[in-house]
Amino acid sequence: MTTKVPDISREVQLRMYQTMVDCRTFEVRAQELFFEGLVRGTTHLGIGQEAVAAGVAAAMRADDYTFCTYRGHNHTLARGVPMAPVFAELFGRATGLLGGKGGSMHLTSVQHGAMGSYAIVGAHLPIALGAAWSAQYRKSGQVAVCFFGDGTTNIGAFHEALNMAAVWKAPVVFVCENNQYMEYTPIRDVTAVEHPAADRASAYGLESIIVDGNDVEAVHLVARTAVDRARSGGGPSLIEAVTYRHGGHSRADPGKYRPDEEVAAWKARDPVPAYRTHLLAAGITEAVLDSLEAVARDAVAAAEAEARAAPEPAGEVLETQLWANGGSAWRN
Amino acid sequence: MTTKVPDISREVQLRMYQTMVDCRTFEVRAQELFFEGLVRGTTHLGIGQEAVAAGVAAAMRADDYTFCTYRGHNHTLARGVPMAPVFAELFGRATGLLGGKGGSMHLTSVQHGAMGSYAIVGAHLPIALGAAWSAQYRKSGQVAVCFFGDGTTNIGAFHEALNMAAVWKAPVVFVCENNQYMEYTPIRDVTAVEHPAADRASAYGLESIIVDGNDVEAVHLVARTAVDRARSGGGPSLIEAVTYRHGGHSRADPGKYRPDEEVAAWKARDPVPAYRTHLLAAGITEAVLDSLEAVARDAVAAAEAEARAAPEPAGEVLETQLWANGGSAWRN
Amino acid sequence: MAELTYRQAVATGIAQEMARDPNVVLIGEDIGAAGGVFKLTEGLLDKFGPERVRDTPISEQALVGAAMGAAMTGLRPVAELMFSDFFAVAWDMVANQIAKTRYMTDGQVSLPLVLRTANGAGLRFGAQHSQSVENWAMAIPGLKVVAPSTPADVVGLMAAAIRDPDPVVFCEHKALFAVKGEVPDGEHLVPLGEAAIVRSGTDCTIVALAAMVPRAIDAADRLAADHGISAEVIDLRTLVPLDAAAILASVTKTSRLFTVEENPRLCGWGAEIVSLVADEAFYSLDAPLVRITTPHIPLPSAAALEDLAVPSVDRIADTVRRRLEQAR
Amino acid sequence: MAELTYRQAVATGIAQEMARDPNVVLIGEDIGAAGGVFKLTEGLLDKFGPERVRDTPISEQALVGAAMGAAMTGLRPVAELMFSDFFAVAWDMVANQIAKTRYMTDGQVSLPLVLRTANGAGLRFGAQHSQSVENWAMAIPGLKVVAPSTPADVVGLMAAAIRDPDPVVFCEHKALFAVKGEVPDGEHLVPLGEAAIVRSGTDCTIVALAAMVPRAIDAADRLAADHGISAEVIDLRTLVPLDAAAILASVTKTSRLFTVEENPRLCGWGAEIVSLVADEAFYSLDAPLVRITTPHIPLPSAAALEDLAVPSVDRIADTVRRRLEQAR
Ligand SMILES: Cc1ncc(C[n+]2csc(CCOP(=O)(O)OP(=O)(O)O)c2C)c(N)n1
Ligand SMILES: Cc1ncc(C[n+]2csc(CCOP(=O)(O)OP(=O)(O)O)c2C)c(N)n1
Ligand SMILES: [Mg+2]
Ligand SMILES: [Mg+2]
Repeated sequence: MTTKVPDISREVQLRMYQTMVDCRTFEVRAQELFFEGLVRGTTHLGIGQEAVAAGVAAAMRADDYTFCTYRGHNHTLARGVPMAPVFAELFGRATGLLGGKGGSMHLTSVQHGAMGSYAIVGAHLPIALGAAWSAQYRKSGQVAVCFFGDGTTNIGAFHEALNMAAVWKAPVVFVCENNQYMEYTPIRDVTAVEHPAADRASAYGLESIIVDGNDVEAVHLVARTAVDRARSGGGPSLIEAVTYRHGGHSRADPGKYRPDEEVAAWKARDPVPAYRTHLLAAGITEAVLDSLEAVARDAVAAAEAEARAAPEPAGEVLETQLWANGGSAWRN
Repeated sequence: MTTKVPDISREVQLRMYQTMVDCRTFEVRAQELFFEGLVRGTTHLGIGQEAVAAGVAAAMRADDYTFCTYRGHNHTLARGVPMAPVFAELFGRATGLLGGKGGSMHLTSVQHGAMGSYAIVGAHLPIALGAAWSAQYRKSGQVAVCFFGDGTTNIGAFHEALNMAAVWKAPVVFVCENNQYMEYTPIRDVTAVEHPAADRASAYGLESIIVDGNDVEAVHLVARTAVDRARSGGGPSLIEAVTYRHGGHSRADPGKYRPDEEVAAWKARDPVPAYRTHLLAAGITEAVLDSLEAVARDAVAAAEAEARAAPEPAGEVLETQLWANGGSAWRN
Repeated sequence: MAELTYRQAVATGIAQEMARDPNVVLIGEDIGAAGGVFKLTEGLLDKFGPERVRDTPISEQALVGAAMGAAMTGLRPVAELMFSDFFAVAWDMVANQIAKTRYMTDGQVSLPLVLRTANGAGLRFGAQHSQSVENWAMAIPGLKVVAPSTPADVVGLMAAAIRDPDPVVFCEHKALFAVKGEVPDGEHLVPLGEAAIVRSGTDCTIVALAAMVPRAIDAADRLAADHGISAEVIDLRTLVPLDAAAILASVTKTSRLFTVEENPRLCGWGAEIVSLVADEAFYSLDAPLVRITTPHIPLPSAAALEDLAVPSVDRIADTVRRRLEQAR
Repeated sequence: MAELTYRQAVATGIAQEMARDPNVVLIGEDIGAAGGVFKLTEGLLDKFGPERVRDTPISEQALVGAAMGAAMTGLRPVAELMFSDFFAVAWDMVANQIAKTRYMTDGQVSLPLVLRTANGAGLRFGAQHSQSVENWAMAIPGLKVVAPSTPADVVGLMAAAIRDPDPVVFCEHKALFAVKGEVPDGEHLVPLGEAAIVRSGTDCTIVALAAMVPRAIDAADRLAADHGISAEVIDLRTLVPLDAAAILASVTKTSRLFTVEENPRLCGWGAEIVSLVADEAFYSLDAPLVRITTPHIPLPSAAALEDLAVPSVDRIADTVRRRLEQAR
């Protein structure tokens, strides 16, 4: 843990902690509900990786853009998207964030700048670049932030997006959450370099940036620099945040392909309690932190109750919203 | 021009010169015949780049594999493919190397290890890796060599192939012919680094290798090292050979998007006369070199005559050779 | 009325819309200074500047993906895929991302973008540079598909495609680039989803698209002159949305349907037309429904073979005559 | 006779061929130690070792391209695309390289390879992990396309696909993984290109594929029980090569055709079947040709919506009954 850096304000520290406990509380419950059969389909949890979403989000402007993956609950909530529609989407309900059409892997809330969760590895890097290009063209001062995993650095779209973003000096920040595994395969077994993102930065004329992804303040400071650089016309950055997912890849995966000691060591570095300890040392009282945790618990409980009460989608919506006219007709 | 390196034998030197004049003579004539309308469709010439194909080919074993692009006349001829069927293919004749089905962009002669010319940028890098994987699995000691251009380094398949080849230690040599332009756009305008291939080598844990692509002996020595490394289990290499195409990208393109001085400077470094001068200085007689050039002229003339005399493909072949049974039936 | 080539019509249509809407931007390979490999975007860089006409690296996934990201954040990008065969390189962006995102987000995201491409055979470029891929796009829910056959339609449909709030795949046919035609003066707009009856007739309906339209018309003229057969020719112009009404009305009148498709046979757009008619107009049919297509093979490069592969005026005329005679 | 699940049948079929031919190698993401995300390759790494069962990075273009390069140089690779939706990421390799190279080289290059993939809906995975893409592959000349509906056919067709000298796209249906069925003992081989009449009938022909087969059979049973309608059900099993003879023979007998397709409507495989029948069996038809498909939309993730999108036993039975009544 870095020692408290003076220029992170109290307000930001508390916001980041709130985000982290919100995400953690939400996902722990989401997993329980998956096993209950209430969350349908699939779910990919970021438990253990919350510091990345929280630290970066706190460095963003309200009108900035976030692009993330199927493992996107944290990044979506971190932008301020309410929990009830997210739960409802996971349950496949009519009040879901996407009306039940997208599911856990595609959480999107344009009004919050959460521009989508993408379920095909690598696809959203070029898309995020496009949003950045648009901001650049419109001179809006917006920045696009794109989250992805270590395994994603080996797919073609990563390479194309990084090169084009660098050439265009696009205001985009690429954040690689290196949790050290693709699905079940260790990233080192399938990657020619040790740091899948950072060791590739120079191939795009970018600086190599590695940060402890379990240290929310370290992440925040790196992100702030990168976001500011992008906003001021300095072009893209590629950040590798080294972290770990406590659970399996998805659904019921127990993650048994990982050595117990490795898992234990990383759980001992759990970013949430670690940041709590850090904030206490920094003089924030138990009472304050307890209240933030209570806020998270209440929010999750209320959101779950609201989503549980929501109806299944009506059959009529099946064929709506393919086209901008609201319908899906392919013929007259 | 490097001074003659003793360990390149006379025999190899003469073979490389023969290859260069064969390629040059063939392509100069091919272009004339394109303007005559005898060569149909399209053609992409490597005039000015012959040293790369010739220097690398001389470092290969007869059973090694070559994969190249639509700009593949030189690489195909360099493997010993006879000129007549190549001309016939360019003319769209029945005796064409591909029976008239493939055309200039797809020259292939499996019996010569010329495993194909690929017309979609980047596609053949993974394919070459696959041939190398096969050789590795079969323990055949074969090496795959894959030629491509500077512009190809910005497409996804390049990235995927380089990483996977490095991880698998596949016996493949990737040769980037940096002629400094994609089609009409300078590579520097669209690439984040100065050396599109060499500056990316480290992203795959590979050594950065740049060679003067107009110096056939320099190319040969670098290629020999890389091919030997691959054959002996040392894994892949990525070579950037800096060169220039004297003409346009394809067909009737005059290449006017390039500054006259730039073109002139490179033509002054034309690899063919340069190597002739070098060999004379190395003590090879005018008479010998003249005879090699005569061989090339006669071969091209004879091949053209043979191809001109060949018939158009018969209609019956249209629906043959889609399947291994020789036919193309999709139904019973 | 000005006479333009199909090639000139492309830049004319784009320029009309770029002048009208500053959010229309162009992106592609060699489209700027070079004006495109087929000179389809010639002059646009000079007219609208490098901010609006952007050259890209050889990175189809990045350029198509960038068009999507720009479209979801306020721009109206027009992205060029130099050859339609290259859609395959960016197919995930097209089929999985662009086509599905509006539906997946229940309408939160709009994607007003156009993917332009040089489509079709005729230039002896071989199997990887000559495909007709309109059926690839038609098979993907969420894509509109346009393929004009005349300079006027190029301008009018380009305008409609760029103004359309949904993703449009716009197929420009290589074999038609040099074709000349009259284009109305002033702003020209042809709505998506309206087929054109380009020749009216009573004995059979021939449905065609793009480069197959002039061939179908020539075949129909020959059938009339040589065999007294009156064929109605429909230029679909857009596959999605499909003018099913025009097709059904024509077949109800003629009782006989032929499709002329440049795509290889299996799952071509004509199969969809046939299945529509075989269901909804079955009782007005009095002869088999016949598809005239490129055989189910890749395209050969030799002139002699390529000409044999793609439906020709001869093949169209002979097939229609023969099948109508058999049906007597 | 052993009872296996469809899931177990995949590994069984592959193992049978790997034991038989040392040139058969496996390549894909997480297929080795992990045994695949759907456990379809479980045990193969232990049985055949890391030289023959290779995990790859997340690099579909590289892994499919590598399979092609290996196939043209003496191996018989079986490459896994974890979800069929990911074909889009490697579509250039599949549609432009693998499918075309033998033809382009006039037969110099043979590509004996199999592209296996988890296809289809039913797991509530949403639009990017639930597609049925057999029609994408059917549209590309040079690809054979297989989609079994039973464990026995998985083993037998897998063996045939791996032994086939041409590229085969092998669709394994997610919704069928848990289905059990008898598989013959010893070596089992089912030739490509032979449809199976899985239920014989006289009033109409229902052509189905993969997960739609058991639904078509249930619907046929219900139609017989509740309405005295005798439906013949054909399991196509392979789309390319297509058993046109079986379809035409059945329709000639029943005079009525229905297709049941999981792919979205436009340019689905059923359109090709309809166009075949509407041409070659026209005179034996006495009712409209009807396609029962997923609507032309991406697949929604909510259970309530996904179940509504894909053809169900109810929809099949109701449609057949209604359309036959109308045709009386
Ligand atoms: C193109 C593509 N290939 C494969 C998959 C299947 N898949 C989903 S997640 C995943 C692992 C991704 O690893 P990483 O990028 O490290 O992200 P993480 O899941 O660790 O957050 C894979 C292979 C996919 N969704 N898309
Ligand atoms: C995927 C793809 N995109 C675009 C093209 C069109 N194209 C053909 S050659 C070429 C330029 C390639 O440049 P480079 O790799 O430097 O090779 P060079 O032509 O200079 O030898 C382009 C863009 C293509 N064939 N494939
Ligand atoms: Mg990971
Ligand atoms: Mg170049």
